[in-house]
Amino acid sequence: MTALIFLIFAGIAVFCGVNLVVQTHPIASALSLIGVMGSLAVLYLQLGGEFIAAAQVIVYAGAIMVLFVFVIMLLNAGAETPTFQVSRFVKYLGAILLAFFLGLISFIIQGALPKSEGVLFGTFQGTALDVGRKLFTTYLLPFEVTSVLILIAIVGAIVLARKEV
Amino acid sequence: MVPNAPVPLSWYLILSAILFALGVAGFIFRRNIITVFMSIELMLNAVNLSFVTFSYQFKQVDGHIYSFFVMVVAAAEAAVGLAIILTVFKNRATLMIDEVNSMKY
Amino acid sequence: MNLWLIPILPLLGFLANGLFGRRMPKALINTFAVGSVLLSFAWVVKTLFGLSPIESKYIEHYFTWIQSGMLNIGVDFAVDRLTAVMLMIVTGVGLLIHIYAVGYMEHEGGYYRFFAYLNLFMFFMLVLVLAQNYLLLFVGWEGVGLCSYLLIGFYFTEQFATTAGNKAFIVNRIGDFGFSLAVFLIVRQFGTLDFSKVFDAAKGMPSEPSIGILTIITLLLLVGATGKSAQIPLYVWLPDAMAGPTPVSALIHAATMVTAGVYMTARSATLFLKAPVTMDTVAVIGLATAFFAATIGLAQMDIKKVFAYSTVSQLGYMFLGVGVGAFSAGIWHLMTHAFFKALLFLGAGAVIHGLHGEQDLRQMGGLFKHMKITAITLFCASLAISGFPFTSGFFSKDAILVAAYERAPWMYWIGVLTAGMTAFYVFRAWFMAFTGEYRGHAHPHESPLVMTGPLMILAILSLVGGFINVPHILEPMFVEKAENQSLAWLSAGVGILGILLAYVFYVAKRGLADSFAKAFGGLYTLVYNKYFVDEAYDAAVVEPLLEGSRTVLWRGIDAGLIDGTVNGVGKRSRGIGSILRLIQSGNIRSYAAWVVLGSIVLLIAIGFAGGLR
Amino acid sequence: MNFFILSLIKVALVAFVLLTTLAYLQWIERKVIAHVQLRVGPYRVGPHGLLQPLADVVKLITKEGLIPSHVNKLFYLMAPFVAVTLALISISVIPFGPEIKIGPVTTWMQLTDLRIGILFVIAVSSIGVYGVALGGWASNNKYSLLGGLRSSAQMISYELPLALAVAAPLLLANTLSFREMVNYQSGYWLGFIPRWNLFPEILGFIVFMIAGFAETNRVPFDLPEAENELVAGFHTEYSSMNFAAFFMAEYANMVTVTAVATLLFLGGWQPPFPAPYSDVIPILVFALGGLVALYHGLNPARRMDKFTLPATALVFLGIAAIFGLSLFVAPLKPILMALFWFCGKVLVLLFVFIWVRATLPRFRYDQLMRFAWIGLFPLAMFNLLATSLIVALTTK
Repeated sequence: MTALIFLIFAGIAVFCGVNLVVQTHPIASALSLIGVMGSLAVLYLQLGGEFIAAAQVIVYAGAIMVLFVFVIMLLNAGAETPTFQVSRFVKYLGAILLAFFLGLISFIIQGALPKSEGVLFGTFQGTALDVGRKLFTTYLLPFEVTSVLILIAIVGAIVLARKEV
Repeated sequence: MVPNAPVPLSWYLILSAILFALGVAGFIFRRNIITVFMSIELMLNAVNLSFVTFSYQFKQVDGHIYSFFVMVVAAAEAAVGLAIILTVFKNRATLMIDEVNSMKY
Repeated sequence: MNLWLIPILPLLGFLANGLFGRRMPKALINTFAVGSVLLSFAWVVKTLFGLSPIESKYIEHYFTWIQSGMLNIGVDFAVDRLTAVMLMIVTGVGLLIHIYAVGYMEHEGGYYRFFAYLNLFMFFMLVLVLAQNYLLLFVGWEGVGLCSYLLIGFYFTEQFATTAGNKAFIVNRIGDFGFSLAVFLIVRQFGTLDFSKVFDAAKGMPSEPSIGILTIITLLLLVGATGKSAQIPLYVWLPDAMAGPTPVSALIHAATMVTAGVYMTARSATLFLKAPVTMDTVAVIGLATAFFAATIGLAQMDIKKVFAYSTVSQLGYMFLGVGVGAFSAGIWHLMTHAFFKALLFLGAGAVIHGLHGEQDLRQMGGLFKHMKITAITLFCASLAISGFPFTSGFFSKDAILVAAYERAPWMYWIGVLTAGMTAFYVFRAWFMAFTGEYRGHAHPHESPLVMTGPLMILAILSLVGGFINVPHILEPMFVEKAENQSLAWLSAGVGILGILLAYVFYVAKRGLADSFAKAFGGLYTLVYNKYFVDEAYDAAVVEPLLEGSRTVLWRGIDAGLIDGTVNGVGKRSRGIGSILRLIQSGNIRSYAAWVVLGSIVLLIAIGFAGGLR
Repeated sequence: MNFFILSLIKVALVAFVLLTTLAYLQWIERKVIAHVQLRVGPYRVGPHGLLQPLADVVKLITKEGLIPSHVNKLFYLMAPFVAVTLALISISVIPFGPEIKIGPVTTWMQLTDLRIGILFVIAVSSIGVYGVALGGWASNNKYSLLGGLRSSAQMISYELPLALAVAAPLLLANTLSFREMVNYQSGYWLGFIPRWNLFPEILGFIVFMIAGFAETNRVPFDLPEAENELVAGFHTEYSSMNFAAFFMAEYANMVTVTAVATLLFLGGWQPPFPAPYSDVIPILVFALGGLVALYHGLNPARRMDKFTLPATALVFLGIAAIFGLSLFVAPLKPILMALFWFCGKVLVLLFVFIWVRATLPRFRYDQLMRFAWIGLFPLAMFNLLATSLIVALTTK
């Protein structure tokens, strides 16, 4: 069951990833990115990351990507016109090269990782309780620092995007 | 591969590598600033996946916390990045990276 | 018995004059300067009488100066018979010279400065004499070197004075270098510098037939001594030191400082006895210096130069004495020499004072009727130095010559010949200055009592000094040599022969000296120009040093190497910078490509470095 | 009865009930607004307009769905689809009743229970924005673009106070799943006051409701599809089925919000009074309803009332009888009781939604945004701080 779900959503993720790179219109690539995030959320659930899956959906898909969609809508950016026409041959060559490269990487990773046991849904549950407890004990300082970071980002964004009065 | 058999951990990492490679490709080959920005977000997502995978391997929640912080940072980065893109658009009326090259030597 | 009072008094004198001298009237400066030396002399007398039969060494420890690891050097003074003799000489003669200087420096500039330096010198000399370990002795040693430099260069407005000062200081430094190496070796060998500890340990060691550790130490000590006491290789500074005022020459370059080398050798007698090789070298150097300096003295025209070379020669005698093992004889001669040489210099000073700065013998003559007291006192000194029977010189010089004969007969004969020459050049100077008619054009006048007083006292001392039987006093420390009357009279005879010759040359047949000079033309000019030793040193050492530092060090290394590298780095980085600048193409995608390329290279590097498991 | 079949049955049951309620919600809303405005509302199609929703559905389906040419076709069609699916997904997590036994099978009156149920609902609602945003952008005209932007901006801004308001009861119940949340709210203080989160979290409840209005673009905040200013907001270009989809999405969102509100604050299916007394109330309510209908039926105001009103009275009395009967039939009682209380609370809250739509005027856009960031957000933050302070002090 887990493998089936993994295959489905990994396929979706890869498809959306390729779509993001290939699509000319930014809104299309934005939505394909949301597709990637959604499928990753499911994979997180499989890997036992409940809280992270929810956070991924809420924060990433729900907030950051909305920002992107907003900016794309506001700027009404048209489709990208490919300036240099890459010959068909180069495209295929590129694809083959990419495939080979990915094969190499997967071989290396396969070799590198110890023959660990497979992933079964439910064997490890990183519940919100554990994440919360650890977040506010061992990782309290990074938590506070990131909150300051966000504050800075907010102020920065406002100052940058404000219309000159 | 009986659908119910456990999925070897390395597959998740391979997926993460593939997504990361796609992100890098987008980052290099696309000309629209927003698309470049989005491929960076894709790379960050790939990293998050490997974080969660490793947290599963070590049965600890630290991986989740790291990916949580990655998300937070990505949010901050997105906010400021998009603000910059807006200002660039306001001043240069273009989103094509190549036209924004006044920082020449 | 707080011995520390002896050196501290002159130091207080120095501080008083040095700090407030400018605003003090001459009288007050005198009281401070002479007073402090007088009190010091009185305190020496009191302590010596207090200790009276100084059988063993009386040591006083004040504080620990250096405490590092096993080395423990304390500031402690000691008095034994040898120190007693030296103290008497230094403070006694010093006092007389101070009194004389009051008169001599009457109308010279920088009055307070002169007396401040003089007092400082007294302080350092006393520290040197009283020291109970080599390091404290070395402090005194350096101090006197400094003061001699300051006093030689007293007339610092004159070029020749300052160069003479530099020369003295540098040559002394060379000697001091040898001395400090010796001190280091002593520390390495004995682990301490304290005299009593070192000598006890040395007694236990076997005497070294050939070159051993002790021989090396003593040789290095000898180098220090030759530097300080102006022996053969390092004597060149003493004749030039005459550039300083005469009391300085008298005190420092006759009576006290130059004898420091001899005193140090005597003090470390136990070390020297263990190293026969060094003893021979000391003797040979002493004898060579004596003979060599005497020959130069014959042809000098400047009165102070004559006496300077005579000092070098007499010091040679002392080293000969020490070298052949007659330490007490050497010290004896040191004492008597202090008396008559100080007298000679002070007399010369009186003459120069009278002629208002004229030092050339050819401009003098017939001064007897103008300066009777100076003439007579100088006559006594001349008798003493040439070893006239029953004068102080006679006893001490013959003691050395007798000991030399025991060691090696040929030494005795050269010594006697030198004694003859000494007698000749001293009386030559006396006759040229005081007999015949006055050749100069200043009108000479007798010096005031404050100057002639010390002259008279010294004259008495140089005549009677011989009867203070120093070898008998130093008997417990050094074995006493047997007396040999026949040899003594033989050398006295040669001395008298020298005097007669001088009389014949310069009084009876006045022209004879010049004709002789012409006869031995080449030899005469050689001797007159001091065998061109100074010129040789210049050529051999000074010039190459200066030239080397100018071309090699300054141009070669400093300009070429260091500046070169510094500027080179600057140019190189600018070059690299201009290349790197090209990367900033402004094209974000090229940046992205560089970023990716960099990370890939990094990954590969980590892969290989870390090694994929 | 393996897991699949059981969940399929449950899904079918819930889907049917939900879709019919969505349709009749439309009817209830029009009748209530009408009666508030002293008019009659739909009564022609079927008795008292009961068949009106059916008529609307038929109309929308049969109408020709024209797709304007200047529209970005793919996203134009995708937008309503996204809006509806996301609105309906969150119903799967909502529990209607406790564990029940029907014959051999014991199951929960709930499709599934996620340990992060509440987070799931929030996540789905946060993605709901895309339906509206894409709809506005895809129809490619100024008004719909502006409408789309404004409504998505509004939904994002109100999502924050909503999340904070939801966080408050979480602190009390210390759990993220609805089931445990409802169990936490069982029991009674002093015998008769129910332990609902409502009482300690009254402020949280108010903020949640207001944010709920905004989240579903309901009246005070329904500027984007306000007819007079922006024509129809983001769904101006949409016709027939797509338009119906957006409408259905809106009502589904409303149901979801009210259901979550009841679960978090009003104790889900927990009766307000202890067991023996609370069992009587459903019977009384339906009996009373039936008698009122009977009384009006006897002296009818309108011609048809003679027949319709007695019929409704008969239905109501029948239900009352069923409730009475269930008291004695053991397995049936928990189901009916739970359903009655849960649906009762949801209907009450829906009535509030509709009631507010009928009475309150519309916010201007800048007032709306300022109210969110300056009014609601600080209030929610304060409420959260207060709750966490109390929780920190009380628990050891």
